Amino acid sequence: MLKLKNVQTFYGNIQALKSVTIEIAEGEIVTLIGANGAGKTTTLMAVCGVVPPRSGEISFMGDPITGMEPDKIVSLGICQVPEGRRIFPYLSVAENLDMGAFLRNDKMEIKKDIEYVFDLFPILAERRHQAGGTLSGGEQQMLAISRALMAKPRLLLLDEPSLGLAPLIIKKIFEIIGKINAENNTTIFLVEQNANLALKVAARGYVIENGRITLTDSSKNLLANEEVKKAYLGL
Amino acid sequence: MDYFLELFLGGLTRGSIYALIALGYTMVYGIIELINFAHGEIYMIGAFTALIVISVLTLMGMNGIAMLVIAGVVAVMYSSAYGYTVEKIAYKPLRNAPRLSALISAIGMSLFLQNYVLLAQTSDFLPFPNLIPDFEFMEPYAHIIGSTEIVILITTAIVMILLTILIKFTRIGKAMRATSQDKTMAMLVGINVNRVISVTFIVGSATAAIGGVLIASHVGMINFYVGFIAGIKAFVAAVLGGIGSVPGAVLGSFVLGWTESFATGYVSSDYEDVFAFLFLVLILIFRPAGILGRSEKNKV
Amino acid sequence: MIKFDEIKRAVLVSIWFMFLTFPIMVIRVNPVEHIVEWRWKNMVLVGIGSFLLSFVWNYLMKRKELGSKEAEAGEETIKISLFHRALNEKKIYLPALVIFGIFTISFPFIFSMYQTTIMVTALIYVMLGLGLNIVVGLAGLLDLGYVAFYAVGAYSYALLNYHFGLSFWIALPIGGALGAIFGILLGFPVLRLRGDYLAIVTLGFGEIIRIILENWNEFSFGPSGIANIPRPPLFGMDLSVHGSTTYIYYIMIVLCVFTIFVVNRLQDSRIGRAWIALREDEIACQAMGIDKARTKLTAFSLGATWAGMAGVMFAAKTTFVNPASFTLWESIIVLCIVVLGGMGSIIGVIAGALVLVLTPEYLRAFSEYRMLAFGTLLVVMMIFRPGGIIPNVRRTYKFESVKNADKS
Amino acid sequence: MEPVLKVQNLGMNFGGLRALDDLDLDVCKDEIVALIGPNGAGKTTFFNCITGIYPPTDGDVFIFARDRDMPERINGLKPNKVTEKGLARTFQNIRLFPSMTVLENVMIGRHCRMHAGVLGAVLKGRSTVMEEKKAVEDSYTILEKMGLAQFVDEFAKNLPYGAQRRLEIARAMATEPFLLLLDEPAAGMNPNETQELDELIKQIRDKEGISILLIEHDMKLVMSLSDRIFVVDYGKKIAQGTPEGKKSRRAPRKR
Repeated sequence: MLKLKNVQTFYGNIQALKSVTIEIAEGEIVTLIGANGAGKTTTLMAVCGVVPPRSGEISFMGDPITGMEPDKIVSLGICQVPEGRRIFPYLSVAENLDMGAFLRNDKMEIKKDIEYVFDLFPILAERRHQAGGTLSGGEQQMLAISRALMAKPRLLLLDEPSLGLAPLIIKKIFEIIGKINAENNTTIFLVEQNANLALKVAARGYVIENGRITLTDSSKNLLANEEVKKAYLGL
Repeated sequence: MDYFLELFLGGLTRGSIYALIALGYTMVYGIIELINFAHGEIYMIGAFTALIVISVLTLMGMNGIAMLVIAGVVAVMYSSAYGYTVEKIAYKPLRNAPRLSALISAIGMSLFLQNYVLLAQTSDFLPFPNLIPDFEFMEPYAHIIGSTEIVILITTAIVMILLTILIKFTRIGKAMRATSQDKTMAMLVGINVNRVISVTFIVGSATAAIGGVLIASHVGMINFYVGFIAGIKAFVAAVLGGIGSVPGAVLGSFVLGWTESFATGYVSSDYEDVFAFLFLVLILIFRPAGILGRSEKNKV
Repeated sequence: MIKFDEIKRAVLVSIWFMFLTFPIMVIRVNPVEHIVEWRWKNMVLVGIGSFLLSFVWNYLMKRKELGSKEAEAGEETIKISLFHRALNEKKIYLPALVIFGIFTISFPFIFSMYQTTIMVTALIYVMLGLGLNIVVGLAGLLDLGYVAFYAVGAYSYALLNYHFGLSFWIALPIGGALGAIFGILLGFPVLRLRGDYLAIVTLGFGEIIRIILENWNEFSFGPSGIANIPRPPLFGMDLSVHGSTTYIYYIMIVLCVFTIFVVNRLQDSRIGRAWIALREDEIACQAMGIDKARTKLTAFSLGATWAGMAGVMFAAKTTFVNPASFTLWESIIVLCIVVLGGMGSIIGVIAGALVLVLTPEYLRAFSEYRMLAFGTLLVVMMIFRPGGIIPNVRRTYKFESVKNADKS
Repeated sequence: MEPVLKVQNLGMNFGGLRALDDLDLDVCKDEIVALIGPNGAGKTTFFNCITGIYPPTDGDVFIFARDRDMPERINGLKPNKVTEKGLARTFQNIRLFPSMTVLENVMIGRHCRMHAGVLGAVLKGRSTVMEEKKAVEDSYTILEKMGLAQFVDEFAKNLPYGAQRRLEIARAMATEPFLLLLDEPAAGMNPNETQELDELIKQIRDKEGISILLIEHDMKLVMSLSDRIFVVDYGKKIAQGTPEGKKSRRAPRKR
């Protein structure tokens, strides 16, 4: 479904991604794990066209999307829940969800989807008129995921959904991630630092170090891998 | 009492015009955090274009309020086109540059446009005909407020309402609000940020042009430099209200208009600007982000 | 090879600009005499001009992109540092400095008095630029009312001389001190303000000073200003106009060297470090025990001191001051000098001052177009060379060099 | 045990919101104390109130500085004054000076212990030169202790993430504190780095004699490090105890 081939990106003078190759099939949950600053977020931003690659190719459903404008890429069905959630702070919860459906015109369907996400996260329904910036961290994460779902994505990119959240909330969010994948057959590309969690929910994983993919395998094998254990699982 | 009312309405009229220009500043600032120094020049070009259209139409034998409307429409069209072009040339290449670079570029653009009009037209003040007739029903109040002022107030009110609707309820308005809060996230929900920025410049320039035509017919003369002075004033108004906030710009403009009007009326016209600036400093000391500005709480 | 696409684009651009410039370039009106003049020739010129410029623009944009690509590949660092290395290489910079020094000293003897006068103006702007550089370049505070302190300096010499007959040499430090006091006066209320709010309040402050000077006739003699300000005396001798211009030129050279010396020292000091840290992160700075208010006020008042002294020099040079010399445009020009030259970079600011002051002077031949060209220059420079003429490469504290110095 | 910090009935209102409510806490000499609780419980606000970034609405903060036997009330002091008194902190989201070098970052920490003014800078007299030289040496010593000596001339922004976290601690230590406040020092670190941090923090306490108050989510680190633990939620203290006692009790409230 999504293919990255030898993707390289730069920020100013610094090369962030050095020849990254990733493949994701439809319906999968795939994770990308790595340390801070290894290039995880950049990989997602490259897919979404926010940080266009200097060289290499990205294709989605067989069509090249390298160098496309971000809004075009979103319209193809790729949606991202970025790191730090990035809720529109002065828009209400309902308006934030509305923004998620920015490219859609089917009012009836949108209504249904709002009901769906309120079903997933009842707390959001309670707070629908509250400004996004006033929500707690966990609620913002739920809102961010809901907002992305409002676009009816075929591929959902999640960037560190566990960041800065208490363990119980993390657990809940990961349950929902599994649910979204199972119920709608949404393909999920999950970027995480918390390798333990990520490898449990995903089927396959990539390990990125200093902008390079150093390892790729099934989650089971990665969890058993000595290097991974030492560096990312803390065992 | 009449004198007070006269000053009050005079301040309101002034404020309305400042508001029309300040809106452009504040909208642009809200979206790309740039003080668009060339905004005053856009307003001046609007006024000049209107004058040119009026002169041509007068030669062709047209007259009256219809001519003013045509001139206004053409002025709005051209100002928008200029605003759009200025953004594309002078600001878009600097989207990721330090903010001071963009500010200098804006100053350069302002200088360029002033001198462009100066060279292509003239440095002299040109008389601008007042085409708004004296309404008969206004006769009893003429000593307090004139017809031109009434037209200014009504036009401003209409523009404000339209703008509020645009920002609050339309698709592009929502996109504008989202973009101003988080540009990257706006991209990620599928908003074409470049288009939103262009539209913001176009809308801001259009309101400035309306202000340009109104003030020109109010004051009765224009030259290439009027944009700079009015621009500074409007900018002060926008900051006073809290730059980036649309209602703030309107409120700030009225406050500025009244301050000037009353200072001129009761103290001395020489120090009109001193009062305006002192008032600005005072307000900013107590509310560092302006009257309606969001005080950015720096997250620690 | 020019591609078809590019031609199409250029044609569209040229049509757009013909439309855009139509009313203002083609029609000239004279509402007084009811004459309308049609200048179709201009339209043709705009069309051809924008058609050609579109290619130049595209070419430059492409090069800019390529340039940043190269930079990312690490090649730019070599290019940039070539100049800066030259600065560090004694073999190169010492002779250059000597030649430059001889040139500066002999300048009044080689060139005419007119040239010397222009150079004095340029040097005053060098001083202003270096002073504002402390505020904007080092401390990162955007000040749009810098001209106020310049005016304070100029008027303090003019008034002190008029009322008390104070001489230039006494007025010079007093002008600087008054500038500093006004810097603190302005600094206090605006300490809490950030970025553009600071810019607009300083702008307002500048305007307030100017308007007061214009209207308070009893104090400042209003718009007509104060004339017959004496030039600086040299051991009681009365110099000819020519002689005193040369003399002022040398005073300016000395003052500029002094300014450079001080700014240079400040940059590498405890306070200079605090300014840079304050520019990067105010909250972290305070948490590290830096007094934000004091550090900012120091920057403001030091910057203002130099403006005050430059003001005294200005009054002494022109022998006449009036409010019209201290408009907002002066502040903007000084700011442009700092940014165009290269923020924080001393050589850059000097280069910026020379370019911005001398270019319009020598462009007088095309006097009508010079401001147009000036505006264009600002835009083009910012787009294609945003770091300024000589971008600042901050001298960082190199630990090893300190260590080695210890041993030797 | 003699206390170095005593906080009594601390309260903080933001508009109508009660972010901190009647909070008591104390840190003793040579102690490592942890403050835990869910997101939004008010932990960082607590830090901000103590270090002067927000003046607390009510309550008292007392410090017991090394060279004074009387407690000293520090509510509402400016952050820089608090730092001068001997409290230094780090931030949840790293706040280094990115385009200054590692050495310069630490030297900024030395700032409040130095005296050179404008005149000193311009004249560059003997005392200024000596002071400057000493600051460089002191800063380098701290960098060595923190294992950052190899980065000394690098720009802070080019450091690996874990090293940036350590540099922030180094910078705070340069202010010569008697109490170090660490806001989620292990956030974003991998298990290896967290392990190193654990040892480092213990070293700072043992070798430098600096007491430590930290906010942390990583329970493993908290358990291993702290002598005492305070649990807050909704701005209130809901429990306090020692790690062993903590373990048997239930985890903090879920949301």
